[in-house]
Amino acid sequence: MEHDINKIREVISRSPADPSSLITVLQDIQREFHYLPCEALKETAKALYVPLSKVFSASTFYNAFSLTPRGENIIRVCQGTACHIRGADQLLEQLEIGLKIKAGQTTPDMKYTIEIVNCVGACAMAPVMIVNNKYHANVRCDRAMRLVKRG
Amino acid sequence: MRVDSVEKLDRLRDDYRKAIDTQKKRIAVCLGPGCLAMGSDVILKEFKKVLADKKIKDVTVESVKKTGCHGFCARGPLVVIEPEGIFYTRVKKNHVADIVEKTLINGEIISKLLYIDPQSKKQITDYREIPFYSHQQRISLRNVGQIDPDSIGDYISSGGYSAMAKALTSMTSQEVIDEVTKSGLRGRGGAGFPTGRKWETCAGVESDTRYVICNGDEGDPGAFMDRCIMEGDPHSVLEGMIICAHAIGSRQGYIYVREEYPLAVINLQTAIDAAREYGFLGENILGTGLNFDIKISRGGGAFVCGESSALMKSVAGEVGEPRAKYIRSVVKGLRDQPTVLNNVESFATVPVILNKGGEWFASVGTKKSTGTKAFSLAGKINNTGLIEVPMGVTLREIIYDIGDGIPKGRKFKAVQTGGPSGGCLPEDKLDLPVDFDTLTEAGSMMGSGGMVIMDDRTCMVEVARYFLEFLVFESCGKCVPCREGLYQLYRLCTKICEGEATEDDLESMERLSKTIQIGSLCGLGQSGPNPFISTVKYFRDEYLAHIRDKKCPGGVCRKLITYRINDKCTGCLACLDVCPVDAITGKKKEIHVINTEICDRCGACYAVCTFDAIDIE
Amino acid sequence: MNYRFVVNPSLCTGCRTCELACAFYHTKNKKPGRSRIYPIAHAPDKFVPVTCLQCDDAACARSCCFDALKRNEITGAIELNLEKCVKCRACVAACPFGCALIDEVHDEIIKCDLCGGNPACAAFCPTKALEYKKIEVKAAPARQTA
Amino acid sequence: MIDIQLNGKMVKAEEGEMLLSIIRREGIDIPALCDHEAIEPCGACRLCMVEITRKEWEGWKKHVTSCLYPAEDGLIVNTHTEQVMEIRRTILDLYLARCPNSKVIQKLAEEHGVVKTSFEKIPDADNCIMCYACTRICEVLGRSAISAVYRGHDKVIAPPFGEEPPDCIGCLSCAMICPTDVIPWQDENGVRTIWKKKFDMIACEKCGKEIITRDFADYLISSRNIPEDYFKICDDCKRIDLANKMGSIILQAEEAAL
Repeated sequence: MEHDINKIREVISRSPADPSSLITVLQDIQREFHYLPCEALKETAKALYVPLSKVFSASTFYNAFSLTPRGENIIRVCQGTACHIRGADQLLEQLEIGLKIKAGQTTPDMKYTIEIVNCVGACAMAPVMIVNNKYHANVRCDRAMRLVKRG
Repeated sequence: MRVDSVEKLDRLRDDYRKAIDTQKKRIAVCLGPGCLAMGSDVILKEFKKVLADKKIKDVTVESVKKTGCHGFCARGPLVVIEPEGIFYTRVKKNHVADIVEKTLINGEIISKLLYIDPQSKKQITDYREIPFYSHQQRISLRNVGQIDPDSIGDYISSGGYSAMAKALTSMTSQEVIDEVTKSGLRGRGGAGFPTGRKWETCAGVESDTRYVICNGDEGDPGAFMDRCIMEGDPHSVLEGMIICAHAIGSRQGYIYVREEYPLAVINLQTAIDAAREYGFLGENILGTGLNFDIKISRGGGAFVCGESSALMKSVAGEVGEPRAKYIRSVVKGLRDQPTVLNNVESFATVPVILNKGGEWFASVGTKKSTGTKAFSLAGKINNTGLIEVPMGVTLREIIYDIGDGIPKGRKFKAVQTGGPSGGCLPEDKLDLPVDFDTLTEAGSMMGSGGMVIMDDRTCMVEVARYFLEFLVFESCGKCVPCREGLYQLYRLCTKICEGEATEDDLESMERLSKTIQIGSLCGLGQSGPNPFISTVKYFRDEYLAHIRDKKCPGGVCRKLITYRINDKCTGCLACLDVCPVDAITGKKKEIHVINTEICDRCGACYAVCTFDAIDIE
Repeated sequence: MNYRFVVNPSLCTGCRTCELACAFYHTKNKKPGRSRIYPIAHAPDKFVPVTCLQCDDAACARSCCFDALKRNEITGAIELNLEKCVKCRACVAACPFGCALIDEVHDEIIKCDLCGGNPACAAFCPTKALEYKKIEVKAAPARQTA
Repeated sequence: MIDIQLNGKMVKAEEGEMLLSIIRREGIDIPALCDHEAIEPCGACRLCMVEITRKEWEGWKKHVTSCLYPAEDGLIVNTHTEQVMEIRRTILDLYLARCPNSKVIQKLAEEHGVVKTSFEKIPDADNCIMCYACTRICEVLGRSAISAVYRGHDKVIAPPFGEEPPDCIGCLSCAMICPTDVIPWQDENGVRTIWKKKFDMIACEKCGKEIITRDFADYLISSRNIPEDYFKICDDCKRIDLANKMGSIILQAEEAAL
């Protein structure tokens, strides 16, 4: 998937051109393109005077970043302790069966990606599922797919 | 609108306070994480729409505003109407018109929205009388749920920035440090290192650059106190950091916020921009010559970055791998400069310590753990939510008096505190006071304040496996005991859960745990085996049940249990539709049957059955 | 540091005793190392004993990215710290005189270190073509700069 | 100079000197797989852990990695206590599960009485013991061509995107420093291959002998200001040139003296 190089440079230029803004730049790229395209990382390495190997290490170290394109709708299932003991596993399994993909994967039609998050801080309303920044509380496992389709 | 003197600040505070007509109604809609997940933002919009149409805004209603987490998430979405403190629970969009009509205009109370105390069966109007709140004492959460986080005016009128003004204009750095030391404040992140001594050491190191860092990573699953403070009262964190900057002489501060808290980043940034505009950040603060600015550093999503040296690497734009802290970060931290790193809650508490004095703070709580601590109650408990209690309160008071016990009348089994570095304490430990040292002696740890309550439907071996799986995923992978040791510990724990382990597997796990605790480079590894060690210590019989009788008393480990439908089944087809492997057969209104060969024991049927018709052996 | 390693090629008969002495001095686990000094004939029966000139601004030390080549202030020799050396051969390629070389026997990089202040080759040279003697400081000849 | 007590014997040391170098100087042998003189200590393998205490700690003791712990006056260090040996045995046991067929690990483990791993062997395990010597040496070199990627148990050493590392100059430092020789490389008819990247070697203009790659030479020229023509011929030919040049000077001097 080609990306306009100027767009990439514009995103990178939003932060100061020094190594300490690497994480911020990667997050801006992730937000802009929903993943970290290979050429964007090469541009970042040049722009911030950081070796490409360190940029690649950071892109694979942090959970927020994905090196492969993600679906339009990101479904994040919380697996925090509270959610885990209030049925997050069953919730995740229903989604994996409903969308026929495993956690961390994207549906072939690039519409849905399931991701596991370790805790989103809404433990009082466990189990929690987030569809594109919309929080859903006390999700019963059989209602998961309906909430996803509704978006 | 630059405030460049104490007098101007005090005058501003009086103006704000005078502007509010205390007789008029003030509506506060809770937009904390829990209520937000239940759609409280829609309710706020509805209030604004209804009030705008009615054009009564100026007569009876002073303001409609959003607040941070009010605390009682289980009863969310929450609406509070001041000055009476009317506490409406589980408010829906269609209730808004009634509330405006009845309560705001006619002053009537809508009883069906009130909280009914399960013990006394009495309806309580004013939230301050509800047991959930009356047992609490809020210091770091003093403004959370009371003020609008986006309004610096709200914060100032509640007394905000007065401590900063006092520190900057009438206290020397050493006096500020002495006051914090006298208060006995210990780090709220969980390590409990005396904050006064940390500031003193850092101030004593010769350097022209020092950093103040606020640790908002809160990676512990099941903990959301920091999130609520950052989202609900961001200015208190800024004020705490400015006071610290004055104490140690720093020009630059960072707030490290985890990637999973986007709203906290937004609210903090709004607060920073407002503080800069008012001159509380930037050059020559309050005309005292202190130059100090704060930048937000967004985490990338790594639990290990809660550890201070890994966090500093992440702020410097590198991979979050901890370093051996034989040279402490107060001497050489961020970019090898002296750095003070404290937790969100610690900074939010500092202004109160300066305003009310160190002795007052030391008088709260216990001798060695002074002041109060915020906890997030979650898991199998009726009153899930955010609380703050003095140190020394017992677990029983928190779980039963405030938390109102276990739902569906099930039996309490364990309380998990301290997240993946903490442990699980059984029923006979409920009378232990909660503070830094007592829980640690009992094999768990107070930690950052996450408290997850477990009932008899939880398997403690599976909980240990869950934490080990979490740590294997979150370990940075740098040192051998943690990368390899925790992985092997996890593999062995999984073997126990699948009933294929032997007793000397258990013994080798205990031996391996010792090496991981002593050998690991950072806190993640050193405390990684704690959940396993504490569950083996208090629930050894469950481990032996898995190993010897291949049984799972909690009914969770999939390889060791079987699901059967009993005669309470009403034939509602709910479980039949949800079963992923179609192992359930039966017609509508007839008792269904689970084919135990096909069933892969995923537990979906048990989750959806509302008639308690499924037994687990 | 007022000792100098003085080479007088015209006295060199090419008998290679110095090579022998150097190799045996650097014996390691019972195997003699490769010599750091080479009497090379530039004309029939005319030899020049070629070894490291311990340059002031040594190209070998400059080329070493791992700080493994350092001057010993007492003997004046640039010594190779084998603990630090990762055998990347930068110095072998960079030395303009080819006096940093590879010892295949011990599989390591070698260069003359003046035997720590008492060069074996000078001790055994029969014709005094090689000498390690005290020189008045003011008369010390300028060093070869690379 | 400060004094520390090492296994009961009083020893002199520099302030701030790492314990491991003192221990080694005293001839005590303790394992340290991820330590190397050319790179900063990083405390990854934890094998060099020792027990430390002080008189004023009244019996309380701590275990630290000696490669990273700076010596302080009055420190009491024990390198072979039962707990320390237990840590080493367990770590080597874990290493045996991670790299079952690595000779270095097998030998070291046997020396500590661990013959077979008591844990589950890692599927398709290679001999990389994740000591990060290769990535650190490349960083000291100034190229940082390779790095440790991913996190936790699936952390591996790799070039960016698993492709040919653009910053690699083929100097082989990583392959040479690796304690278990895991990094494959080849020199074949004038071409060096490492990390799937091909490098032309510089052939000596006179005899064709190859020493380093063209990229490595260019790097030394640009960043260590070594004149370009030093790389044109090999060390053997340079010595012969030196002898001839020196010889011709002598001959002229002799003729002038006649």
